[in-house]
Amino acid sequence: MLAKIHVTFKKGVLDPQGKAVHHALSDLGYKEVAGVQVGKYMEVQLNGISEEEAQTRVKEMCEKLFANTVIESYRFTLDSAE
Amino acid sequence: MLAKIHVTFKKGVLDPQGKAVHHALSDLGYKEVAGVQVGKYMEVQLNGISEEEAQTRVKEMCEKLFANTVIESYRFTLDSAE
Amino acid sequence: MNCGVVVFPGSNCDHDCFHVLKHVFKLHTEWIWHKGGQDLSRFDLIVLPGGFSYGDYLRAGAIAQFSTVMKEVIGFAESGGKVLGICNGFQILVESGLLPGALMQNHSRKFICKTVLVRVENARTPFTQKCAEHSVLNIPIAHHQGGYFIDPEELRRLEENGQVVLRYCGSAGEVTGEFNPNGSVGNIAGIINAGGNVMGMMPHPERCADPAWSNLDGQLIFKSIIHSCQNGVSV
Amino acid sequence: MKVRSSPDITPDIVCQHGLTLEEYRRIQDLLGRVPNLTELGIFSVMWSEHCSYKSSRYHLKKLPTEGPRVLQGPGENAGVVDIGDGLAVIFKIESHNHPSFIEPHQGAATGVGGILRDIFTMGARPLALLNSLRFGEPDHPRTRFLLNGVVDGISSYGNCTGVPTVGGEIYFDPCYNGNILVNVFCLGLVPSDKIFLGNASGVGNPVIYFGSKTGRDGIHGASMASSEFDDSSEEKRPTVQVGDPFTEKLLIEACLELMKKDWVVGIQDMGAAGLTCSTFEMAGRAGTGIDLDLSRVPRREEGMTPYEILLSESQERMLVVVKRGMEEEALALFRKWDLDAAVVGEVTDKPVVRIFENGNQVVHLPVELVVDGALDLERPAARPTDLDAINRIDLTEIPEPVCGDEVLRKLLASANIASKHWVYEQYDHMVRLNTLGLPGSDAAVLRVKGSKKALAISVDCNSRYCYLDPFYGTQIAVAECVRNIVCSGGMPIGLTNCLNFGNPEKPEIMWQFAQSVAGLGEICRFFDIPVVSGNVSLYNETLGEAIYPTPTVAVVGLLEDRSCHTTQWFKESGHLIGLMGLTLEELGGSEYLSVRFNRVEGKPPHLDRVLERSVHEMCLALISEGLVVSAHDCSEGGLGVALAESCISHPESPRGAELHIESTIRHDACLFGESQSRILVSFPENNREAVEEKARIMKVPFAVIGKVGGDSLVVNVNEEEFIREEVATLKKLWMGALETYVR
Ligand SMILES: Nc1ncnc2c1ncn2[C@@H]1O[C@H](COP(=O)(O)OP(=O)(O)O)[C@@H](O)[C@H]1O
Ligand SMILES: [Mg+2]
Repeated sequence: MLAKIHVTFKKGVLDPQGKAVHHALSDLGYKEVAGVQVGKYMEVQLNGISEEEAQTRVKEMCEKLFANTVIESYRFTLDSAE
Repeated sequence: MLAKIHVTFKKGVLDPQGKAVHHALSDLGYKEVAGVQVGKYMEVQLNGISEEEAQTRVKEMCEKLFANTVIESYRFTLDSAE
Repeated sequence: MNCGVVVFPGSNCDHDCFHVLKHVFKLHTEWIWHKGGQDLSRFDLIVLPGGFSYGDYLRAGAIAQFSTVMKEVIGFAESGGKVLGICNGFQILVESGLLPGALMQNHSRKFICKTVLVRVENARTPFTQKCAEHSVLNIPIAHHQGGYFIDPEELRRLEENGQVVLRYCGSAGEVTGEFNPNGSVGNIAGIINAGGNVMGMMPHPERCADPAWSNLDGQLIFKSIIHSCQNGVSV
Repeated sequence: MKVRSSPDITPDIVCQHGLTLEEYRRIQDLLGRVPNLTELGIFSVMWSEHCSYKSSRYHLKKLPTEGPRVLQGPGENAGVVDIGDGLAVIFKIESHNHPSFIEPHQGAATGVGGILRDIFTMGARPLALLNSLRFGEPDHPRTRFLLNGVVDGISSYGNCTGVPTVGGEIYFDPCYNGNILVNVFCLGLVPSDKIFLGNASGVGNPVIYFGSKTGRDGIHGASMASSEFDDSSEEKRPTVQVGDPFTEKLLIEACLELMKKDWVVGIQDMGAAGLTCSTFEMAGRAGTGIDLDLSRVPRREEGMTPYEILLSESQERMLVVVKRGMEEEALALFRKWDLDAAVVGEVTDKPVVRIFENGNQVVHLPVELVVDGALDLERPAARPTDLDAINRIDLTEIPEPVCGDEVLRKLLASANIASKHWVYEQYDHMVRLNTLGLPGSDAAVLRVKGSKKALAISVDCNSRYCYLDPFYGTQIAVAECVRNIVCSGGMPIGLTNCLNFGNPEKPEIMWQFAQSVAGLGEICRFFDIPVVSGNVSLYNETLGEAIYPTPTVAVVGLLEDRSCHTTQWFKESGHLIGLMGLTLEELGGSEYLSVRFNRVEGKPPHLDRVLERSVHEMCLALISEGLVVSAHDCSEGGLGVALAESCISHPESPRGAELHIESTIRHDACLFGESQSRILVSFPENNREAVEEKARIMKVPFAVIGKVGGDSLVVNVNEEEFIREEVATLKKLWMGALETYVR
C-alpha cells in the first residue's frame, strides 16, 4: 500500500519559499501566476497492514513526524494498488 | 485555475531525506514502512489563461524552475475548478 | 587584470571574495549587480560567490540561474572568459547548465561548516596550475547542498577528460567514503567545464587566503588564476 | 475626539489580554475614558511584562550602565561601546524561549532574526551571532526533537543572512524539561559617529514602513512571551511566526545602504508588539506624536482589522522616519532591494498617536501613557524555605573514587561537557572573514577589519549555581565569562544579559531575581564592566515548575593587537603546564556530583572577587607579553576536564600531558571540584621564570604542575597515579557524545 502525503503551510502562515518562487516566476514573465505555495510531498510504502490500520498509523506519522502541526497541515490518501 | 505540481527524485538518485525519514519511522516503531520518498509539492494559482495554454506554460515552469531534471522528475495536474 | 564579483540578492560571500581579490591580491575588482546591464567583456575573471541567492528557496541556485546577469555570464563564459563559482556559485553554475551534474542536499541533511582536505586531481587547469599534482589542500566548506551528483555515463566522461579537479580526501590524499563530507559521487569537490574556463567548487578558497590566518592554501587557487590570466594557459 | 467604538469590554476580555482588572482601571483613570478594543490590544502588548519590564525595572535600575567607553546604555535597541579608531560595537542578547518550545525551528530562527534587527537598526553591520541554549535532560522524550529543531532554526536563519554564528553554550538539565531557553546574542560594528536611534523627531517628517508585508501571524506573541505555560498553551500555536531569512538579508543590505544617506532621522525594527511598539516607542523617545494610516500598510491577507494590523508580529519589518521630501528616494532604495515599502504616517507635535483606517480614527492615545504608564511593581520577595536544606551537603557521605579514569570519561561524555562541534559545524562560523578564534576554544575572537584590533566574545551561565545561590551564582557567571574572554586575550569592555526566571508573582522567584540582579550589579561594578543592554524573560514555568534562575551573561572583550589572541589547547610537547588560582575542597553544584551521584546540592564554589580580578590581570599580562601559548579556564568538570580539554581540543593534533599535583584535599575535589578563579596555561620552559615572577608580583597563587607530551593524560596526585588515559580515547568520547546522542 502506498500512502501519499501532502504537507502545506496553514492558512495565514507566511510561506517564504512560495513568495520567492512567485517573484521569480513574475520576473520570468509568467504574469498569469497569482500565487504560489511550496509544500512537501511524501510517499510511504507500507507492507502487511490493512487499510484501516494504515489510516490510523499514517495519521500518527503525519502528526509526529511529517507535519509540524503548529504551522503546517497535512492530508493523505492511501493507494492499495501500489 | 490551480496547477498542482509534484517533484520527486528520479530513480537511481539517492534521496537522503527519504532515507532519514524511513530510519526515523523505524525507530519510532513503524515496522510496516518499507520505503519513503520525500519530494516537493507546489500549488500555482493561474489567472486568465486557458487550460491549453496552462498546459504548456506550467510544463515550461517545471522544466525551468520547479524541477532540476538532472535529478528530479515532475508531474502536474490542472484543476480548473479552483 | 580585471575581476568582477557578482552580487545576487542573498549572496553573502561576495564581500569575502571581493576582499581577497582586491585587498590581498591587489587586483582591480568590481561588483556586478544581478540585475545586469553591464558589459562583461572587460573582465578577465568573474566570480560567482557563495551565499543563499534568492534564499536558495526551492533548490540552491534554482532561481539565480534566471537572473539577468546570468545570461551575460553565460555569454562571457561562451566567449572564453574565466568564471569561478564557489559554493552557491557552483550551484548556480550547474543549475544554469554551464557545468554538468547537480548538487544535492548533504547526506547528513545538515549544513556543514568545517575545514576539510581536498586533493588536486588536475593541476593543469587555469584554476589549479600553481598546485602540485595530487597535492592536498586544507580548505573550509560551508554548505547544505554540496553533494555532487552526475549519472555514471557522464561521470566517466568527466573523469576521462580530466574535468574532476578536486576531491575530498584524507591527509595522505586517500579518497575514501570516510572523508566524504556530503555524499558527493566520487568524493568530487570541484569540477571544470570541457572548455577549461569555468570552474565550480564547493570549498571556499577565499576563506584561507588572507594572511590574518595561518592556513593560506586557498591562495594557490587565486594565484593560479592570476598567473593564467597574465600568461595565458592551454588546457 | 472621535474614536471608533467597539464592543463592550468585559472583565473576561481584559483577562484574555493578560491585563489585571487593576491595570484596566488604571488605564481608564489615566485615559479619562474607556478604551476601545484596539486600544486595549495596544495596552495589552505595551504593558506586558515583555515590553514594559514592570516586574523587573525596579531592580534593573541598580545595574551600572555607564563607563568611559559607553556611547549608549540600556533603553535603545541595543547598547553601544566605543572601541577606538572611530569604531564602536553594538550588542545585545535576547530570549526567544516560549516560541522555541512550541515550534523549535521557527521559534529559534525568528529569535535570530529579531536580534539581528536590533543591531542593524542602529546602523551596524552584524558581525557575529552567539547563542545560549538550555534543554531538558537528555532522556526526556522531547529533548532530542527540541535540540535538533532549535539548532536547525538557528543554522538556517543565521547562515542564510550571512552573519557567522561564532559561539555559544548548551546545557541540559531536568529543570528545562518543560521550558527550554533560547537566548541569542548579536554584535555589530559601526563608525562611532554613525549610530542611529529609534527616534521619531521632526514634525511633518514622513514615517515609512518597509520589509515584508503584514500578515495575521504572531498576534498576541508579546503577551504569550509573558505568560506561564499550561496545558492549553498547545492551542496558542498559530501565534508562531515563520521567518524569512532571505528577506532579512535584503533588509540588512537595504538598511546599511539607507544609513549612508544623511536624511534618515530615526529607525526601529518591528519586534515584539510589531507596528504598535515601534510607533509608540519612536514617538516616546522623541517626545513627539505620530499619525498613522493603516490603509497604507502593505498586507499579506485580506480583511485584516486595525487590531490585527497593529498587533501582528510578522517578521522582517521596519519603520523609518526620514526627512520630509526624501520619501521618493527612500522608496526607490527599498524597491531596489525588492522590499515592500509605503509611507504610512507622519510625525506630529502633540505627543499623541492617532491611528486611522480609511479616514476613521481608530486609536487616539497619549504616547507617554502607553510607553511608561505601566506601574513598576515592587513584587514581594522571599527566600525559598527549602534552600537551607539544599545548601547543606555532607561530603563524608560521598565516596571518593580510587581512580579518576572512569569519572573523567563519564564527565567528558556528559552532554554538558562534551564537545559541541555537532552544533557549531551546522553554523557558518567563518563567513565574512573575521573569525580568528573559531568555536571550540574559550571565547570567539573576531578581527576588526581595518585595524589591528580584535574582539573576544563569550556567553555563560551555570544555572545550577544560580539555583543554589542566585547572588553568587550570577557573580560566577560573570566571572567565568570574563575568564573566557581573558583566556582568549581580550580585555572586558561591556556586558549584556538575559535574565531567564520563573513566575515573578511568586515571592521565591522574585527573590531569586532580586538576588541575581543585585549580584550582577555588584560584580560588574567591581570589575568595572558596564551593563549596556539586556533582556528579561519571566514566567519560564510549566505546570508550576520553574526553571533554575538562568541569568545568561555575554561579555565583549577588546584585544588591542589581534596577534595576541590565544586558544585553549596545548601547542607543543615539552611545554610546561601551570595553574593559576587556588583549588579548594568544593563539590557543591558540580557536574561531578550530578553525573556521578545525580545530586544537585551544596553551595556553589566560593568566589573571591579580588583573586578573580588578579587572575584576569595576570592572564592578560602573560598573553600580551607573549609568555604563554595557551590559556584555558577551569569551569564545569574542574581541573580534570580543563586538562583533558587542553589536550584534546586541538583541531588537528591532540597532545598528551603528565601532571604532578600536590594536594591536601580529597582527590575528587582536587580534580573535579569547580573552584573558581583558576586558569590553566602552557608555556615554553624558557619562560618559566618570567611567568613565576609575574605571579609573585601580581599576588596570584601559581604552580607549575606538569608538562605537555606523550599520548596519554597522566595525573599523579601526591606522587600517586590518579588518572591515566590515552588522549585518543578521551577525544573520541568527548567528540562523539553529542552526535551519538542526537542520532
Ligand atoms: N550553541 C552553541 N553554538 C555555537 N557554539 C557553541 C555552542 N555551544 C558551545 N559552543 C562552543 O563550544 C565551545 C565550548 O563551549 P563551552 O563548553 O560552553 O565553553 P566554556 O566552558 O569555556 O564556556 C565554545 O567555543 C563555544 O563557543
Ligand atoms: Mg571556558
